Amino acid sequence: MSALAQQLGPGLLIATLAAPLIVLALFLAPASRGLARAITPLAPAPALAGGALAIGGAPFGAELPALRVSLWLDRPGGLLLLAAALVWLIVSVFALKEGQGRPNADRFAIAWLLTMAGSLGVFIAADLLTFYLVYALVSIPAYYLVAHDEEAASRRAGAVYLAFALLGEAVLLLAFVMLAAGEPSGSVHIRDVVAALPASPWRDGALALIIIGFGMKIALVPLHGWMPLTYRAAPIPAAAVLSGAGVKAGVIGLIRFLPLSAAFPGWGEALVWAGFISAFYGVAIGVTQRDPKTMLAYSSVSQMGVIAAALGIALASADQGAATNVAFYAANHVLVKAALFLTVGAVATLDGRARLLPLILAGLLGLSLAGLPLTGGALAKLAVKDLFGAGAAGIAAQLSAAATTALMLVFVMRLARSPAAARAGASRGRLWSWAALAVAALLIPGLMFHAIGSAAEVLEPAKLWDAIWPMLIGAMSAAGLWVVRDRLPRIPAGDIVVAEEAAFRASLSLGPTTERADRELRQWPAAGLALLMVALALVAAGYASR
Amino acid sequence: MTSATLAGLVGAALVGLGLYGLIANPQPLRKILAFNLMGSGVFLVFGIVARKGAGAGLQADPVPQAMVITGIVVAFAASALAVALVLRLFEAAGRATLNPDGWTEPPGDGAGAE
Amino acid sequence: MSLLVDLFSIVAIGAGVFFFLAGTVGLLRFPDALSRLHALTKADNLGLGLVVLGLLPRSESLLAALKLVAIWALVQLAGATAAQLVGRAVRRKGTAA
Amino acid sequence: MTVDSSAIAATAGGSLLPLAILVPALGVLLSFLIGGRRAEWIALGLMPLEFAVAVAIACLVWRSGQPLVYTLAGYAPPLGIALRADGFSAVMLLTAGLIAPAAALYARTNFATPPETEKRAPLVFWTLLQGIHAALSLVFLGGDLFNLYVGLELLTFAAVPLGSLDGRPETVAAALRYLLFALFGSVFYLLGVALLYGAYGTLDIALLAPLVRPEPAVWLAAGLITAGLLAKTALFPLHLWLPPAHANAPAAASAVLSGLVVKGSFFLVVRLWFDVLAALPGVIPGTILAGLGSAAILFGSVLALRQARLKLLIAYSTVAQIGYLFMMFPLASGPWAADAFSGGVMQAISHAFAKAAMFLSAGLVAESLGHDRIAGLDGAARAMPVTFLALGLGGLSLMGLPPSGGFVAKWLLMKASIASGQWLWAIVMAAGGLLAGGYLYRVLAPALSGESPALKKAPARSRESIALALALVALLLAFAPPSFFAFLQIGRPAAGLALQ
Amino acid sequence: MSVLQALDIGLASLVFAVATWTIFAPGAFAATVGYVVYGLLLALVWIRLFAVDVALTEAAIGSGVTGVLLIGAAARLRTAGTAGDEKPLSGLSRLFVAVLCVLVALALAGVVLLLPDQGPSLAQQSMQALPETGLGNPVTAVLIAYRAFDTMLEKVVLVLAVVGVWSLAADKYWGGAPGEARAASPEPTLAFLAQILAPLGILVGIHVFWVGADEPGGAFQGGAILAAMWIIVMMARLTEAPQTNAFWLRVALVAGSLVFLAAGVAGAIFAGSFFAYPPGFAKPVILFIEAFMVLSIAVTLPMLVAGPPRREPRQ
Repeated sequence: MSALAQQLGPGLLIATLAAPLIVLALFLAPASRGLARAITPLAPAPALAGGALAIGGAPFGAELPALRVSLWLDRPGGLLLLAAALVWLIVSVFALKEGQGRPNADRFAIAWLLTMAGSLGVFIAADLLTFYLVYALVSIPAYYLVAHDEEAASRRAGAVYLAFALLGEAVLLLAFVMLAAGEPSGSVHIRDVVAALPASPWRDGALALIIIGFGMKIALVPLHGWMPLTYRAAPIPAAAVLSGAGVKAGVIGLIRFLPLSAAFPGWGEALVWAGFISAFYGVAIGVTQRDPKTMLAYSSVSQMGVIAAALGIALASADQGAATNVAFYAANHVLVKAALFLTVGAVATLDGRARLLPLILAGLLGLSLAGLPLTGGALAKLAVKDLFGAGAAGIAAQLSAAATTALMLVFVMRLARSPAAARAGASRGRLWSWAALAVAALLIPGLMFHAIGSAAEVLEPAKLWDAIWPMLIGAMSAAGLWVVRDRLPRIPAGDIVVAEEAAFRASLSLGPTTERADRELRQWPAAGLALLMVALALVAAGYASR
Repeated sequence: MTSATLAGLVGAALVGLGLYGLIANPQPLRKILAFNLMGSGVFLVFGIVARKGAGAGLQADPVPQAMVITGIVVAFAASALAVALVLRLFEAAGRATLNPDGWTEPPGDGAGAE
Repeated sequence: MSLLVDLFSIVAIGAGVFFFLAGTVGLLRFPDALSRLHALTKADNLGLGLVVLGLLPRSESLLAALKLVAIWALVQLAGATAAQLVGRAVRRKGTAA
Repeated sequence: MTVDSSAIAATAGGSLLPLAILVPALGVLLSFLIGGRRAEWIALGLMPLEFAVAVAIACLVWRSGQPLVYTLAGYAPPLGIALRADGFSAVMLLTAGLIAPAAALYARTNFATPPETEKRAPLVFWTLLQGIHAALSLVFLGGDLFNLYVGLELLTFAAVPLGSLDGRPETVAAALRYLLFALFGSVFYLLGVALLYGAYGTLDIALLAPLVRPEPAVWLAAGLITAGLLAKTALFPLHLWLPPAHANAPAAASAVLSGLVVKGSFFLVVRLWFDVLAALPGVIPGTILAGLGSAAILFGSVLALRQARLKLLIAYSTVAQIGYLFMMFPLASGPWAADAFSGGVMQAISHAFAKAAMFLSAGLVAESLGHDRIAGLDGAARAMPVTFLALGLGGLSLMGLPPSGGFVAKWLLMKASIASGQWLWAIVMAAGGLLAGGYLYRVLAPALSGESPALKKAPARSRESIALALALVALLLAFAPPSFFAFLQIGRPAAGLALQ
Repeated sequence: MSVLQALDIGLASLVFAVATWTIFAPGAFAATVGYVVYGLLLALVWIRLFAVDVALTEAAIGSGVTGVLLIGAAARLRTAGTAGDEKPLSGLSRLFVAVLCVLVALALAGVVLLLPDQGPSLAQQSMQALPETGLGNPVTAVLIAYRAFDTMLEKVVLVLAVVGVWSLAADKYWGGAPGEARAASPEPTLAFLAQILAPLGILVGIHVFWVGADEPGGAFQGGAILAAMWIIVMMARLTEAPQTNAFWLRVALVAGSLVFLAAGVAGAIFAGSFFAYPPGFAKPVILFIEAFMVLSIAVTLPMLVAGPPRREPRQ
């Protein structure tokens, strides 16, 4: 198996990155545009194979020195790559075809392929520069997936999304530069720079920036405002891939860049706190929402919180093995969340009885997030159980499961009552891929689990009870919430983002001030005076540094 | 107090004067005057340098002198171009001022002579 | 002999300088443009003339002497023209201020 | 410390250096002499030759690993004048050698000369374009500070009239401001030169370097020369002349002015501080320069965000991008010096290509829509995708997103500033990228959405591809191999490798 | 103190006083006149610095031709007024500017005084190299031999300046003549002056250029004097400026730099280095080049003074 990996691996890694770009090239040529649309679902195939290969065997890598690209895939990366590729593959089956002929279809397709390349690339990027490149790819073109239809809401969501994305880029650029500067030999390989981090003089600055930068991507409270807006505004397929695959760029970022080899209790605990706060905050706001897509977004905020908390514990206790377990938890979320979004899309196109099956499926998927036995979710919980241990963290994890249960049940009921949208969206392909992804979301994690351990122990009574009781609490609180549903406070989607937008608008008043200053400075006497002062300042500087 | 030192002081003073005129004088033509004044001050500094470099039977180092001659010609060319611009501006706009404000927003295509 | 030459030079140049002085004073003190002009022209043709006259015997070559004379002649020409033009300008303006 | 004779002794192949200057100079004289439509043909005909010379110079420097030196008229410095080409000069020569022809080809439609009579704009444009080329070559190769003064004046005289080609009052006013401020700078420069000659009796850079000692004459000279050059580079707060001059010139001229001309005086600031004054402790002056640079980045970007016209936006982004160039000065000494230098140079080159591409595309936009108001750009990208692709790719480099030369430049500069513990610069540069993203969003977001507008005339594919090609060069710089950065270090005291 | 020192101090203070006047004079015209006077006085300062070549250039170009240029402009701008002018500086900021300027002046003065009295110099080397050039005037040698490259490029600067000035013409006037048309009845006095002065001046100009090889003088100064003569003739409106599309004019404008450039390239072929002169033939070649430079300067300066074309071209 590993021998095979060494033979096929490098090729697959390069193909993972190349395939979407090749399809893009085809798409840009008007002649082959139709062909490109048709074969888009095949673009993630190499990634799928590569992921499977990595889960099974030893890590493998590939170098393209001419392009300054170096790739590398290990087990955690493999788990996420596999899941992400699966989602991209299934959703691509209808995503581009559907849009065809509608306004902005081409723009959407180009953004789709670019985002795909980035989203798959982050899991295999091995050096700072490559990672920064693919991270930019997964973040920035997605703007056009979010702001696809040009209604006010999506414009706003797009602007907010882009602002956060660019801010994240800037923060990460600083972080990466610090990492590179801290590496004595001048290597930009992620493993080297992270290994050198504990000894680096810029350790804490780099860690802070890494957590903030990727925290934005995974919507760690209070950096989460963009996520609900975005997923509510984005078209179903876009929301599915972004919430499923796209967000995991942040997870892999934390996995790759947090120095899990050395213990950082302080930063670890900070991350744990931030994580659990997000986990419960997401649910608390989520249950007050009316719109199913927004609720799913908040559940993502909550789930990513759990992941952050898990990584925080690993960081505090220098637990390198944790990476794989967290990756598995995240991979499960990739599939389930994407499937849930497609379900929302499916439900919207049906009504009456026809909704029953999808709603049941939605319930199963939702509870899978909460760890329902016999679903991938149970395995996911199992994977991170030992990490949280039996202490306060363990309890918090259990409670977050309960909270998720509550949120998901309320979500299903809201979904059941959601108005039927125009049937136009209901293409056959969409229904098929929805079904396929739903099934995959429930089964694939089981297949991937052997990467971590045996699934048998899930069925031990004690473990079962551990899984069940939080869900019972969750179910009861869900019932309670449903009773008082109309008395819940109405909180705008994205909650604090509203305040953030206000602050931003306030900051715009800086513009006119600057303009006035500029007009003064561009007056001749002012400029002449400035020239004189610059000269004298430089003379004085020379004298001072004698 | 040699004539060279004296000229040096004058040169410095001229630079200061020209500088002031160049910055504080509102009319472009006066700025051009000030520029020439300042320039001649700089040339005088060259002159001092040349004078202090007297030797080898020469009363002054010829190299800086040559530079001054080149400089004077260049300064004249500059003044000529500047004056032409001032006059053109005066013809076109009825005023000769460097004030950036108050120009009409250029007609749509900023593409100049296209 | 040389003593005489020196004496001549001194007297001539001294006189020339005097005329310059007078002309300058006139330029500053006289009320209106035309009379100032009058004073000025005296200064340069007579004053400069005498100075040149005083210098002539001291010039070491004939060429130098001729150059001195040429200078005087040119200044005459320029001075006369300038005076003419200023005069016209003043008349055109009408005011003799 | 003594001069190694190699600094003033002519090297093999040095005779290419005067050619790089004389060929375009000859072009100026012939174009003006023969005039008519031949001016255009002379300009276009000589450009391949000029580029070939630049390439040859680069190859020789590359092969020998030493700077090329040529002593003119057979008189070695200090009496005579020397020309020198190190790695930096060669790269800048190549940049100019590529951008000038691109602008020329682009401008052919705007400045085509009618067969019968000679027309004003074409003759002036073609003559002055070659003048700029000659002046830049001189600035990049000159080894004598007074000779460089002549080069600077040549540059100013060639650049100023281009800004007022269309004769509208505001453009004439802009040109006048440009000229007077540039002259202001020239006088300062010349004064500094006089002092240096008075102190050391030579103006040859290589001969001065070992003589320079920290003493009043040098401090005053350094301050005056630097300030004078900054005035010509339009480093904030000395940018009063740049936005109107660059925004009102014909697109092709703007591309050359914004991409190349401001780099000329910047190049000399580098020469001054890295070569002439290398012996002086430069941290405090460098900090002042970088401080002004930071102010330029923030100030210029915010103003770019506020502009209503595309070309003004691009001009203000030049004000901001110039700021990055000066980040290298406080980082000039230390183990990170090589990174800082490479970063600064990379910024100069990539901005040259990116900005040229953006101005050319902006020109196409203005011609096709009949205006360049940002408010009126809705859907324009659908009507002329290639133009906006060029604009966007150029913007990518300005933002410093990979893969682009702008990213490499930023990366190196930020790395150096972090490594040297001078945090502030890194933070400012990161913020600058953010703001750049902001003002590009202002242009691209509307352009890519909404109904595509009706065009007055569709942009010619050939001209679009010129802009696109320039933008692509700016991107390809991201893949510059380590040997490229080694090349930049040729002629520098301490050679080092970047991006490793 | 000796008489000469007294003279020096008097001259210095006079120069300073006139300079101050040109800066602070109330009217632009008065200031310009002040500048011309200042230029002439400056020429005397240059004499006292034993830089006679510079003195000639300053008198001819720095004061003379520049003076004509500026006075002409001032006269035209008399009606300009100060509409939409920069808002004049407040008293306080004026003071601030003044203080900084004084600071610069003081720093400069200090440095100049600190310069060693027997400073570094290239006088020695210029004299040593002088024989190869066959010239007697080291300044000319620097201009035309040692630093020939500077001089050639500076000629190109002049050409660019002409292009720049002409570029300000209105499109319809392109190719036409600048300045006023030839007058039917020229100003008699001026005409008289011109008729007498011009021949003399031309003689002097050529003489100054010719002696320039060995004594003070040279192409710049000679050319400037010839230029002044043409300007006077044009001012007297005995003749009018030529059409800017006249081929002979273009030739005259670029001749100096073109010949110089050609000679420079020829030097690379025959004397082994760009702008080098074949040993033995140096002087004739130099005089050849200078002759064309005189021509170009004599034509360029008046054209720069005349400004952009202002009349439609005659076919």
